[in-house]
Amino acid sequence: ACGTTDTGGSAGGDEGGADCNFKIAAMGALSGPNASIVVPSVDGAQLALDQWDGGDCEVTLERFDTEGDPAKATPVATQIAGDESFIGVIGGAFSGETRATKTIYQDGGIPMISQSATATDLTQDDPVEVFHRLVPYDDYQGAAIAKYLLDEVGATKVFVVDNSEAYGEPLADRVEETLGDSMVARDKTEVGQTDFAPTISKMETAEPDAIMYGGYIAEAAPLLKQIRDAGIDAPFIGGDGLYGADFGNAVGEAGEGAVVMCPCAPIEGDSTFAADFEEAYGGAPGAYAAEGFDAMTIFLKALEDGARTRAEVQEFVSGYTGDGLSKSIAFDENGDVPQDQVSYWAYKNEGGTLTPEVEVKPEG
Amino acid sequence: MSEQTHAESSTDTDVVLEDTSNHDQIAIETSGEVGEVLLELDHVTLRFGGVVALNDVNFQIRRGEILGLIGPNGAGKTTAFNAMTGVYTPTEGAIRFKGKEIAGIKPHTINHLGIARTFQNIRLFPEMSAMENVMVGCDARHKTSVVGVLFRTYRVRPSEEELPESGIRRSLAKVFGISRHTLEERAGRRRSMELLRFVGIADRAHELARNLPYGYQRRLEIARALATEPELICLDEPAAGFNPAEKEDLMGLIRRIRDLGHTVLVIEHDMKLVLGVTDRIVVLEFGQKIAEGSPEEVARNPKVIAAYLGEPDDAA
Amino acid sequence: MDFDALISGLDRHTLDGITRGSIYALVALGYTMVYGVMKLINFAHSEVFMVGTWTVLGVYTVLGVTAGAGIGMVIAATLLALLAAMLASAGTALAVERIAYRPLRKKGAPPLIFLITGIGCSLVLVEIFGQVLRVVFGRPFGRVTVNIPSVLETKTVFTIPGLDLAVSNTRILIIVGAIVMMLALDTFVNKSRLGRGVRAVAQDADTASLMGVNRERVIMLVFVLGGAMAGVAALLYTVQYDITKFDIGFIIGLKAFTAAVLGGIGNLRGALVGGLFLGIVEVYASAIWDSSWTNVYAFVVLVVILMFRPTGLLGESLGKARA
Amino acid sequence: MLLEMKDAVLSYGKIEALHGISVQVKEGEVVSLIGANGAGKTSTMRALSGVRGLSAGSVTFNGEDVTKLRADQRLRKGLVLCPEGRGIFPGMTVTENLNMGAYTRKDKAAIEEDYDRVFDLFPRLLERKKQIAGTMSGGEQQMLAIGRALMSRPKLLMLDEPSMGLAPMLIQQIFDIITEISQQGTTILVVEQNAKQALTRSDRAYVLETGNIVKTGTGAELLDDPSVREAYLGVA
Amino acid sequence: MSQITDAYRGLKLGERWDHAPKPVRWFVMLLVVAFAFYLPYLNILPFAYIRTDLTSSGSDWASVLFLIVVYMIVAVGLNVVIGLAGLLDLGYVGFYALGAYSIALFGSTNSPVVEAMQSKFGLSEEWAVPFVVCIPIAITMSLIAGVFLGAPTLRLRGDYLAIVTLGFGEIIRITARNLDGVTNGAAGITQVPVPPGPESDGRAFFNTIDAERWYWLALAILILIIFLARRLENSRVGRAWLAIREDEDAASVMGVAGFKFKLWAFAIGATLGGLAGLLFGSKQQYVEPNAFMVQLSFLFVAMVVIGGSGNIYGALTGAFLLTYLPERFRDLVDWRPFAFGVALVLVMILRPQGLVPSRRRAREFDDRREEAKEAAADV
Ligand SMILES: Nc1ncnc2c1ncn2[C@@H]1O[C@H](COP(=O)(O)OP(=O)(O)OP(=O)(O)O)[C@@H](O)[C@H]1O
Ligand SMILES: Nc1ncnc2c1ncn2[C@@H]1O[C@H](COP(=O)(O)OP(=O)(O)OP(=O)(O)O)[C@@H](O)[C@H]1O
Ligand SMILES: CC(C)C[C@H](N)C(=O)O
Ligand SMILES: [Mg+2]
Ligand SMILES: [Mg+2]
Repeated sequence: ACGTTDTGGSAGGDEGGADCNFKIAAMGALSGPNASIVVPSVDGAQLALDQWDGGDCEVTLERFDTEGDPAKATPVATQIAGDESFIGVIGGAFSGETRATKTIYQDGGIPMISQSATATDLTQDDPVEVFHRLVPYDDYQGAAIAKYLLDEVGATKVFVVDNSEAYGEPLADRVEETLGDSMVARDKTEVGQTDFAPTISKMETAEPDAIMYGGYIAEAAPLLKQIRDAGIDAPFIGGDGLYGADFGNAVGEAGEGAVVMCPCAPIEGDSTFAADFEEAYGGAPGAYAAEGFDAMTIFLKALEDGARTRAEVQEFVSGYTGDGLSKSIAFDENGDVPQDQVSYWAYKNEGGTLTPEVEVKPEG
Repeated sequence: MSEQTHAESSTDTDVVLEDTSNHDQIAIETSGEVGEVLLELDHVTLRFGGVVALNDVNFQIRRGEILGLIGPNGAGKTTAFNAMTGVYTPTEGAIRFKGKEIAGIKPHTINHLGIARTFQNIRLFPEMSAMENVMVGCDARHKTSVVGVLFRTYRVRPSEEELPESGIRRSLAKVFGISRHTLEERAGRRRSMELLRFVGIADRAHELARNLPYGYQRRLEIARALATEPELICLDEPAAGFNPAEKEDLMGLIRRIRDLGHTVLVIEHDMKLVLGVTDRIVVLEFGQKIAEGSPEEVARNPKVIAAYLGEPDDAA
Repeated sequence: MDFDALISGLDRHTLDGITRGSIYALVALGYTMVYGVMKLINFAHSEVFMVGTWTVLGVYTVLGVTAGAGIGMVIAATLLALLAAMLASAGTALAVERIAYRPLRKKGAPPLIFLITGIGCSLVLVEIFGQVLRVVFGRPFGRVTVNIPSVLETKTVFTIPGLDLAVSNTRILIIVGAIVMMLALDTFVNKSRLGRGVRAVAQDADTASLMGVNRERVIMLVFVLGGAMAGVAALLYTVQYDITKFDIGFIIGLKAFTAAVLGGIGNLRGALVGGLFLGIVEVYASAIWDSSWTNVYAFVVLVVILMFRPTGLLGESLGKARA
Repeated sequence: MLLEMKDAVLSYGKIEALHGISVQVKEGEVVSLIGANGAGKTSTMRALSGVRGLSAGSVTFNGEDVTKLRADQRLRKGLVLCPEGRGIFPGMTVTENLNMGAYTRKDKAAIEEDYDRVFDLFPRLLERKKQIAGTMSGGEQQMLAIGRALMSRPKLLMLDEPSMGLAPMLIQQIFDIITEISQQGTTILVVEQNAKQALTRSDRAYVLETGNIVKTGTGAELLDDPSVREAYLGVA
Repeated sequence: MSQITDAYRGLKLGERWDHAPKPVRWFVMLLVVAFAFYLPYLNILPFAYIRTDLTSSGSDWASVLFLIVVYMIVAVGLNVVIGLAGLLDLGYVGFYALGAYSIALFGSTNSPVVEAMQSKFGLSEEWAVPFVVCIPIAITMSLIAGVFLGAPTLRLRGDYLAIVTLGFGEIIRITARNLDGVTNGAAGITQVPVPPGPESDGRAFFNTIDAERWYWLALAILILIIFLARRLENSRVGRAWLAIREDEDAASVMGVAGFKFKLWAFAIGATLGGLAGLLFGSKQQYVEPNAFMVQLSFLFVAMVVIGGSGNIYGALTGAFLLTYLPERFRDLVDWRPFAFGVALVLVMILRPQGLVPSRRRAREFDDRREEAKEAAADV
């Protein structure tokens, strides 16, 4: 609601007077079961802000919890878009909420940089001007997983399972596409499912030499356990939906050796970023922390560059080039980073932690 | 519940059993001749698994009479009611109402054809007021359904007495008519109140049915059944739980019901009442008709005495 | 669509279905008993089950047992976990009854109020494990999936000759366990005096009290028994699936309730039949199509069955008074 | 004094149904309670049996204050009500219903005897042992309710309109039964509309009018009382 | 004069309202409505504290108001089904989803259905069914769904119906998720059309930012709906529902066509649910299956019950509180669901008749409470 919410203290009061007093919003699942794949990235952004010497500028990061739910994200987005003191958005973290809110941000003319929303259609099917992201889209991730399966595992009979969701299903579709004849069977499951007996018995019939799962941790853990319980020991690989510390915890011993693909390069344990992050948040940087850091950095650079309005910031972001922590960044007209800039890493679950195994470069 | 917000409620207080109602408003129009066959059970058999509740039963009810249906416990009297009102479908045989076959028809349709009843185990709408219970009965004859209620679409030209008194509304009503819903609602309220008076429980019209004493509940059931303007009304043990004085009153009530134009079928175990009020009696035993005739004939029938009445010392 | 997959693996799918269904059935008992007596859907029952699974985890953690422990230890730990889960679940059920339902009963609240209160309780219990305990104790509590050590390792005990169907120890435990518990409960309710009291209260609480039945005791008993059955289900569940989660009860609860209705709510044997039936239908459907359509088929089957048998497969055990 | 109710007040919400009535029943007596519709007879029975609590007054049974006891606790002490409108368990069979009557009893052999006694009294019940009670005719249900009450071997049996819905022959029989069990040593309190029968058979009676006791005396006295005759016996 | 005030003092608020002269009642109602329209601009302290955008990370006040009104429409509809007709519907979200999906499927250029129509009839890529045409489509679709679901299942009693309706809600959601070729599956449909209106600042009149316009639109619709729904209660129809709720068999024998009236209740409920879904989808301009989980159905039922089922104003209150409070207390972050659960239980225990029960229900409840209390006085 433009012009209606500028009193009652909503905008922190004094934005009219000060020259460079802005807010940046981070929107994502900050609570709920998926928080562990989102919170580190927002922490990363906060770290970038804390380390910034803004001179005259005073910038704050406001966190908006959407629980990753598109329906809950829209009022949040309307609020952000309607409050002129916000000049940028970090997020959405998930593809679904991003899809639901990007028109709102477009209407509000406020630039967004997503640290982790990977669904292909966000930029490829109906791109909006304000949307940018620091991660490659899932067409590549699917290809990367397929490539890993073919080259590293040498699989010829892959069993592909997905969770029927906006993220897992297209990812699995893409894997299937790239694998071609090397896929033996495909099955679909549901979010919230815990008994995978029908899928397992299909696996027993198919006798795959590798298994791919498109989905999130909650279902991956019981699925993998039941696979191992049934005595199937084919290698298991999933996408970035499993890229969180919780995966190892949940799956236990059965998860030993499971592989997680992520469009995120490993952060060296002895890098300054890792050290700073550790100091600030008491743990190694988690999922997409570097991307969150980079997103914030771009916004801050825009302010340094003299951008003071949303339009100026938007212009700056779209034209931005520079090296980030995660990759070297330049957005194309759809808001994507050049796909040759990205690399995928296969992480292997060893004793509960994900350790980088090998880099995979998919062909587009 | 002492809230008497509605105007009608406080009109009569102590006159309970006396009929102060306006009979013009509650009498029904009947379409046939007194004495013609109104309802006919034609070789009706009804079985529940092994139990034969009705076994080849034949009898007729004639318009304008008060027919008694008696018999030992479990003889099949209530079952006959259930078959006549659509609750059960006979296994064999036909039931004809005004010449039309009604076996197997839904209860509410049968009600619309003109049969209403009361229940042996009282079945009122316990959380509705007495008045509302009767209104539900009146609604059976009303036409307005959801669309009419929502949009007041169906409008009728009001008669002089239906027109509002005051100026603007009166002229508006003259031009646009009054919705059928409004008129029906008004008529229903008036009629319900009259009926409550008629059965003698108007003093507690706005109380929830569940809070009424047993006797009131019985009478309320009768009022509710009458509200549906039935040509045939079936009373299942209306005097159960009444003391002799009350039974006496009930007899009067039953006669007055007939005088309104209804035909009455009554199940009752109280012989004094049955003999005193009915024109004719049908006796069932073990699902079979064992006798039929005038009260005097039946009372003298040895079969009936053996099966039902017992030694004729003090049956009341 | 792949009917061949169903036919060729019919034995296997049936076994899977029975396994899944046994757990539904055990949980369904809790719904059915409470419903039978109080005409109320105890929405918090799914969480009674959830508490049971956490209790199993707790016992294993305290005992320090892990996969590969000695046979004696395994048996002891499993029995102890069973007992603890039954106690904890029964306790939770009783607590819900006492804290939430009882005050409502005293005030004579209508059934829908119980329903919403149940939903509230369910949310509270879920959040106790998802949030409150996490804040107090940290992991493993929280809104994530948690690993439970597979103390009882899955081993094939025998292979059904001719069918080439391997039957594992865990399956035997689940199926036999569920059926034994069911039979015990059924016998108790139908044969014992207290059981008769339960049925009497179910049909007419006032008259039951005139027969000397203590209504409050019966209600407590029903919650405790239903809870204990959910506890058994919880143990069997963890034996088979080795995980738990703060909101794990939701879907199982929903399915169990469906099973109870399918079998005829208020009817104990109905819960067993409904549970097994639902489990088998689900697994068959997933075999023919895939698991993403499972619920659609399950509910369609439910509707079709209720069309022909409006009070479930076995009907309500409480007869209806007639006109 | 086996049962004594003192100054009992019972209300339903805002309606007061009993305005402080006192009733006494001595061991071995047959006492009846008569009165018009809504006089409060059923309310009195409810209060005595404990289905309803009193807002004032007390109930003592067998010398013990039972005012604060629940219905099931009173039953265990031998105070048994056969409620108005039957109140059978509609989903149970005839046998199971009878069984419920013996719910608190442990004496297996005696229970078996009582079965036979009830079936003797009501052969219809024996015929229909397996029938679901809810599907029985009104009168059959009434027999079942009485039979079931007998199964609890009460010290004091309270019957609320036991003859309601029964055929004339059976009414006779019911009253014979009342006399018989009274002779066997059970004390009886009965509410009846069939005032003539009730008064004839009872030692003492109370007349209730709108929540107050207006008359009391022996059965014979009240039978002769002109006002009672007019109001309750239908004889002017 | 003093006599009048004396007479007033003894009365409860509701009764006072009944006794107030008609002009007074009209005036008060007008004020309430005017205030409701003014709400998005409410900025006068301390009243402005009710706004949801005061705290950091708060959400847009007008958007929240819009959502509240949409849920109020839902609650009014569900109140007809649950509160008046006494049918427990645990799958109401299905109708809500249908409303949202119908407008998306026919009105969005992104929808496979529209794409199929485009190619079949050789229409331009910009073409889609116009918004105004989508409304009757959405309403008809939900109405048909209501009848379609109701016709075979309404014969079921009580809780059997509950589980079947719950299943219906799930079937709608899962079908929407799985039928990729028709609904875009889990990805959902974007570019859902908005009501037509003059453009300003290069944006459509009904755009995603100016939420107060949506709020006013929804509010106007809500007021109309309340006006109509009120008519049902004290009518032949309302009585029929009540009678069915009390004793269906007896009602039938008294001439109440039970099935017909139940079906009507379902159809009315379905239509209102669909309408609410339509507003929601259109405002979001995006529809996806996950927005329609079963839990939402429970929330809807909770709204009706918490407010006091059977009373429109109760349902409105319930919808308001259950939507508003979680938004107002966003600061609680991780504690929100817990707080919500505790609040739900507490409210029910403390006020089991609902917050604003209908007078009938309040009376019923008083009686029952007396009964329960007295029977248990001795424990
Ligand atoms: N649904 C049913 N299932 C089985 N038996 C039934 C059913 N309904 C009635 N019966 C049996 O049919 C017989 C006739 O019952 P009905 O209720 O018609 O008797 P009645 O003549 O009304 O007796 P009463 O005077 O005691 O009310 C009874 O023996 C009863 O047990
Ligand atoms: N559950 C109830 N709630 C409210 N009022 C009640 C309730 N039950 C009875 N009453 C009222 O209490 C008074 C006494 O009723 P009660 O049933 O004791 O009378 P009764 O003498 O048994 O009459 P009947 O001969 O009709 O059985 C009546 O005015 C009745 O309306
Ligand atoms: C945080 C990530 C797991 C999010 C995921 N890539 C998505 O698009 O939904
Ligand atoms: Mg009968
Ligand atoms: Mg009485």
